[in-house]
Amino acid sequence: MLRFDKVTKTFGGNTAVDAASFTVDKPMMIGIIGRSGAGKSTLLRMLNRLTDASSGVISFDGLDVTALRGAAKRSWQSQCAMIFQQFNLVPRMDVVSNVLHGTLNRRSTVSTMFNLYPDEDIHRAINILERLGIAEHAPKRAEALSGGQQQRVAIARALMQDPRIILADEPIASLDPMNAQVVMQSLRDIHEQDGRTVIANLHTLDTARRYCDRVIGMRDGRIVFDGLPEHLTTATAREIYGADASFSEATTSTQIETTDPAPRVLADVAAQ
Amino acid sequence: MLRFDKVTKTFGGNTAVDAASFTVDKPMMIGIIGRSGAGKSTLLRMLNRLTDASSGVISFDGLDVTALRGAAKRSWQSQCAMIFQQFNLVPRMDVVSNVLHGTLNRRSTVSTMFNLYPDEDIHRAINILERLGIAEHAPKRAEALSGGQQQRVAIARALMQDPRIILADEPIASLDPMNAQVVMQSLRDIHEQDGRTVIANLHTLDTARRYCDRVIGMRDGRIVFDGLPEHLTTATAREIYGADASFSEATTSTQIETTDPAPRVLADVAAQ
Amino acid sequence: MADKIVNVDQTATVGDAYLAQIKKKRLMNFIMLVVFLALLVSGFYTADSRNAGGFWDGIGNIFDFPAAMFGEAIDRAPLMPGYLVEYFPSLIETINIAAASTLIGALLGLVMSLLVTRGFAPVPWLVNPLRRVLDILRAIPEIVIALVLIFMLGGGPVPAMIAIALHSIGALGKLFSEVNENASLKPVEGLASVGANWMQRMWLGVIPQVAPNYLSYALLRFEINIRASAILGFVGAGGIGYDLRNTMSWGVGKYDEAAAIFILLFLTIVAVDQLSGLMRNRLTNGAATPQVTS
Amino acid sequence: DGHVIDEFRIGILGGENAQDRMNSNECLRSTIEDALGVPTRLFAPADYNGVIQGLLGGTIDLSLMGPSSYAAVYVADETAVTPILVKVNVDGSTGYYSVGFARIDSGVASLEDMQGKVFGFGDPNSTSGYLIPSVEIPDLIGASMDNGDYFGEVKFTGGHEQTIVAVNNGDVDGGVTWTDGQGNWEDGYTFGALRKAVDSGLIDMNDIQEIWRSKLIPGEPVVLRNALPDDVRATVTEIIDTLGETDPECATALAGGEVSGFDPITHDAYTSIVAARLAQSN
Amino acid sequence: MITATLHSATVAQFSRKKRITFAVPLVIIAYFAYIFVSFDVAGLSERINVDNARTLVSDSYSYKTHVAQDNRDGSIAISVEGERKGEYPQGTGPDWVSLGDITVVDLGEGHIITFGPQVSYDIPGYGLVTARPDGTGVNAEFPDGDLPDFINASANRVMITTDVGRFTITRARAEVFKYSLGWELFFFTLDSPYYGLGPAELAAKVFSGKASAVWQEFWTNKMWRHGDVFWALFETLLMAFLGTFGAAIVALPLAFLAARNFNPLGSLRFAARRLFDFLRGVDGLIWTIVLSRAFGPGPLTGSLAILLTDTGTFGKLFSEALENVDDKQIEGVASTGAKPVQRYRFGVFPQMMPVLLSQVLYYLESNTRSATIIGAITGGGIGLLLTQAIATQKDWEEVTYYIVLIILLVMAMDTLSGWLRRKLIKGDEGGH
Ligand SMILES: Nc1ncnc2c1ncn2[C@@H]1O[C@H](COP(=O)(O)OP(=O)(O)OP(=O)(O)O)[C@@H](O)[C@H]1O
Ligand SMILES: Nc1ncnc2c1ncn2[C@@H]1O[C@H](COP(=O)(O)OP(=O)(O)OP(=O)(O)O)[C@@H](O)[C@H]1O
Ligand SMILES: [Mg+2]
Ligand SMILES: [Mg+2]
Ligand SMILES: O=P([O-])([O-])[O-]
Repeated sequence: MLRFDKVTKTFGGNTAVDAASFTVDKPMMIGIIGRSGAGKSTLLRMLNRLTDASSGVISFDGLDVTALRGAAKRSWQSQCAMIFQQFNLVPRMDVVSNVLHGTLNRRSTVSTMFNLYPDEDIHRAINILERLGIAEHAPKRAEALSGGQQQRVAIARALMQDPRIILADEPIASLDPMNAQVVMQSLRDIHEQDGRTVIANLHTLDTARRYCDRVIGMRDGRIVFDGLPEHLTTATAREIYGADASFSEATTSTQIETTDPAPRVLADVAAQ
Repeated sequence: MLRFDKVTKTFGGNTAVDAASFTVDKPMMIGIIGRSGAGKSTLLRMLNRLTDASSGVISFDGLDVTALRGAAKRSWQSQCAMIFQQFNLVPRMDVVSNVLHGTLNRRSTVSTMFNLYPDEDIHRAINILERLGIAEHAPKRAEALSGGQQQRVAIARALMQDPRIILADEPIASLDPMNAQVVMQSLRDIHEQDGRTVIANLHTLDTARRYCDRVIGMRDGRIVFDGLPEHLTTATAREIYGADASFSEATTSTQIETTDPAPRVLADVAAQ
Repeated sequence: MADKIVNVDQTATVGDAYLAQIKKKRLMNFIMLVVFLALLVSGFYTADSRNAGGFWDGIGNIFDFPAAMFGEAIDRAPLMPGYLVEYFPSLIETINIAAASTLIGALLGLVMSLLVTRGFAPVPWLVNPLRRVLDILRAIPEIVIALVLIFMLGGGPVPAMIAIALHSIGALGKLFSEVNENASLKPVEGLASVGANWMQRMWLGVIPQVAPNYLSYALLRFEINIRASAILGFVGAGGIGYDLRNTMSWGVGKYDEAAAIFILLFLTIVAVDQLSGLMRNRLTNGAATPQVTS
Repeated sequence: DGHVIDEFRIGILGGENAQDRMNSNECLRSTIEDALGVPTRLFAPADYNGVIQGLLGGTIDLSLMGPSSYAAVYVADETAVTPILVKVNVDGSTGYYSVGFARIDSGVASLEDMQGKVFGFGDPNSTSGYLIPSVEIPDLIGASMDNGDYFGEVKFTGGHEQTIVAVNNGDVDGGVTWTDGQGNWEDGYTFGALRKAVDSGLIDMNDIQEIWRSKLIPGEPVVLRNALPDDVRATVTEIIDTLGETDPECATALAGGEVSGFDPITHDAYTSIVAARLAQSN
Repeated sequence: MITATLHSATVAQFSRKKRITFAVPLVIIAYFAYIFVSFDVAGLSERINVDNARTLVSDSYSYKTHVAQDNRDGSIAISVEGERKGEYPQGTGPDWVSLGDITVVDLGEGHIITFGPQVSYDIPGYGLVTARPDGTGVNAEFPDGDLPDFINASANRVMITTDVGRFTITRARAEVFKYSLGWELFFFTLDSPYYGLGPAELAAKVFSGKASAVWQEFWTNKMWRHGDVFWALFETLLMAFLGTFGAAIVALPLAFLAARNFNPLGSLRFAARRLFDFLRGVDGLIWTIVLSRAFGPGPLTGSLAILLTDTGTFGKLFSEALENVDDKQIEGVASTGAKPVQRYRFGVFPQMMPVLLSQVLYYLESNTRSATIIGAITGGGIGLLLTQAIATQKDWEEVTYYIVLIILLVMAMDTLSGWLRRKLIKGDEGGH
């Protein structure tokens, strides 16, 4: 279905993504982990064609995504929705308008200029918002919403595109734990109910373990791990993050059940 | 030594701190925990007199702190140093100047406005920075430092005040795990080596357990727990935080060693 | 998530309500646009009818004056350098008026701004009265104060300087207080927690934060004040504006001098503009330039 | 010239409030409006130059102006306007004087005493406030009017009123303004800028003295734009020519003081003024 | 770093800082000293005219009534501010003047002036001054002793200035000024049927169907000319409105030409920017003069002058705003496959709108002030009335009236523009 073949991206002398190759055969939820600068964002952006690959081929159902130009490229972008860490909504426009931006590729330029969307699109947008639990905020400006709500608007915009793939670039990095949970659950639901492929860059291992079917680990632009979450051992994780053994993150854990966390986390992972 | 007697603070109709009473007899390190809005910050701010109590008395060595005005109040503030979550340094000024601000109360207004600090103060400031391991950043602007370094500058400023008490309002909430560890260790060292009382608001139980001699738990403005860290059971913690059993914070934990964290944390606690 | 349980009717209601709302808003926006355009057009015709010459009659003669002026200047081009030297001292006076009044305005504006910013003000009940004072200082055109002062003090640079300075206090006081409002209270609180007094809190906690913005606004004010000081010269307050007015109103026969003065003034304004623009860009480090008000 | 006009515009100058000027010239406006049958409007530009530019640009059709201002228009464009009538004083004479004056307590009693002192002109386009003194005084003192040559400093105050206040305040040591030279000194004469200042209580003539007086200056002309149709020119000329008889009050208002009326005049009366003006130009 | 070096380096750094902290105030003080000398501020104390200041202040809230006798025919004229439009009808006058064969003026506090062939002034605490004006002089007689400061006498003229008023006599006329509080004749002039009516009586007239007549009398008040003043204010506002919005409309398309991210053609961008610099640099003052040749005096000339200057200003500001647009929003829209025009519409336009509006509205207020000044230079609006009133240097109460109106107008524009900014920028939830 989706294939990355030796995809490389260099910025000047700096190689952001280094001959990344992997294949996705069936819809699944994939988490990409790696520390800052590892090339996670660049990887997703190349898939959505916000950034052009320097070399290598990305193909989807036989279509060479990297070669698309003009209208064909935009049409591909509309099938490959992107969710950003900073939401990238139009903050001064209302929530429904932001969601309706998901239809821009399909509608005529002139009618959208004047904000003339078909009524059925508006109803569909509101249904999607309902599904994500934020329909009551429909008439508000995007900037008036909390981070978690804004991210759900961004997801709604993505769903409005009716995409084949949803890409999410650190979708919960700007969110507090409670909202993070809601957003990740929404993405998981979309994958499970609609059967869409979801690829998410994540900065926390726990999240990847809990929600993803497959985890890809990147370090310095290269893919250094690709497998089931269960196979992500402490040693592997340390390698991905380049952390040394002296460092304990337990110091700042926000966990309540410090006395018995391990079984629960394992149970979460098992539940998937 | 330090005594809170039915100290209450109301903001409009909202009671932030509700008849809080406790006594501290000898220098110790105290952690205050509680969820957001519990009144932790307000409690500390009343002690430093950044906020005025609505009723009740705070006394220190027989001095009624709540009744102080003008110069006497500022003089008390200089003996009761405060460390903030957001560091509250002057970001555009260099590190040494920020540390020297700890002497403002002792020096004349005009001389401080013209940067006329005695040389011995400058030497002492550098010694304190040395002790906290950030002397090499002395000439840099505060804003050029990492969060953990900035927080240590704030601690240095507090030490420069040569205070009787050090208050720290969520000193590690803005820090990454690595820096959090350094900062908490610095506070602990100050308590142990100089014998000063340290009171810290903390948002993580682990930290309180690991570093404090005594833990005070607050909920909705009232003190609901006051005792040794060892006595802080999961049930008590749940009560303080008002968390229900379904919500697991593990979702967003940044911990690496998920497979075997418990023994290590317990070992940490035991080490104290 | 409890709110995920969808009630179909409710969804329909939300949708219809939203549709009704945006339609109403679109109508309102349309009406506002029409009203605005009507005001603009009728305003133009009113102005046209109250003017001595009409717009369409005059538009063809728009270059008559510049042609007359620069024609004479070109005819007597060799005299130009002499004029430039002759009027240079007046230019310096104009720049001095602007610089001195900007400095006074900035220093007093700074004090005022600290007094009128809630959170910084040492005397809270003075905040509102002082704000009104700033409003009034800002509202009086410089020319009014200058003319009145000329009556009392006679012509010369001092009335202009006082007039521009007063206006600058009002303008900068307000801008500075807006900057203050965006300043972080954290350093101030940090200093309060060590027992610092008001002066120390302001000087060490606020000024370092806001100084670049202050400076940027003060530079902008300097640009504006150069123009203001040239205009005041026009009504008798010294500087290059005075010479410009006398030569320009003499007309044919002294247009060459007028052109020389005009060139001096224009070059100065552009130079100060560019310089202060550069400095402001450096100060705000690529951030959006502050909004310009005069 | 057969074209018709759709509006007639009068430009007015003088030492009064813009509003007062509008008011005193209202009678002229309505008379002309009735006679021409087109809307007639009054404009009060801020200074002499405003009227000069208006006449040159064709946005003002008629004005009563100083001889030097007329010369300014003439020098810029000989074909723009023609002087048609001149103001006639009550005693039948035409013309007025430029008068130099100073405060008695300043110790200045004559032009010689002004050496090294500050001298004040009015508006650069004023005949009595600049042109005539700048021609006649250098002949008397045998030096130029440049700063520091004979006078310590020479400056323009902006207008007759400002000159009087500047002298009274001591901002300048001596200044020049206009007067008809008739009547008593202590009243500020019967007609002129000094009289206005005395009447409004601005100065006390006991405090000041005359230090110089010019030769007679040709009277102020009423000028009319040449591009106007001949019938319009004829009608307007006729109205003002007979104003002294038909509406003496209006004639007084237009002239800004007691006059007996207006008499025809031609450009020839102003050739000396034009010459003086050219001499003062670069 | 070795600790000792660190210590000495820091001490050195602090003494450097100390020097800078002292240098800045010193430079400022030095500059002011230079200004003090070059502007001759010291000489100011000699030049300042306290009398003028006093006249100005007292005139701004009081008025004077002139009582004048023509010494040749003995006729008496009484008028407010000595102006014809403020004249009392023959045979009438304020109650402190008793008209008759011999007119007596009571200035209060015992100051009595008697007119007639012999004019006398009884000054309490000094004595009686008499004068018999004829062709030879005023023939004044004073009590024994030196003349006090408040009397300025010569053979042909005597002036006496006291706290209650001012008395002048020359061969031709004798005149008394009496100062009273208030803006006299502000509502109706003496010849108006409504002069002197109380609020209750006026209200009665208004309700008995005379409302428009009363309004007409007030509106055309010859002394204060409220109608004309209103039109002048309106013209000033009109100049600001037309100039500001006209400039915004002209500048917007030009700004795209000058923005780096919207116009890749460097030469065109350069040309647009220099055009803006030129328009701004020439300044409204000069544009006014240039345009007044083509358009003559009036509000249109002023509007066009503001329009030209502000096209330069807005062009610069708008193009800077265009260069500062946030790419995140554009990227968000782009990631859905939006076409380039749609990217501008949804990624750029909503960001620009508030910036543009806010800048334009800021200028609306500032241009109200500019319009006042421009009016003073070319002729039009309240600025002209004001400068002319100041130039005559006597109508200070009118000057005060105009200044108050200008301040109120500018403050109203400030409030209005602030209100519009909040309403339009924060309030339009849809951003449509
Ligand atoms: N537009 C660009 N121009 C130049 N270098 C870039 C650009 N975008 C990314 N890079 C560089 O490419 C490398 C990979 O960046 P990328 O943003 O993909 O990392 P990331 O894994 O998403 O990190 P983060 O967790 O910080 O978002 C980094 O070294 C970055 O500096
Ligand atoms: N200045 C204030 N004005 C009004 N209400 C306030 C103010 N400061 C605090 N409160 C209220 O008082 C209550 C306690 O606040 P406080 O900041 O002490 O809580 P906290 O335990 O420190 O929470 P957090 O973890 O969020 O810092 C909250 O409900 C808060 O909204
Ligand atoms: Mg990234
Ligand atoms: Mg808190
Ligand atoms: O030209 P004047 O009327 O001012 O002599």
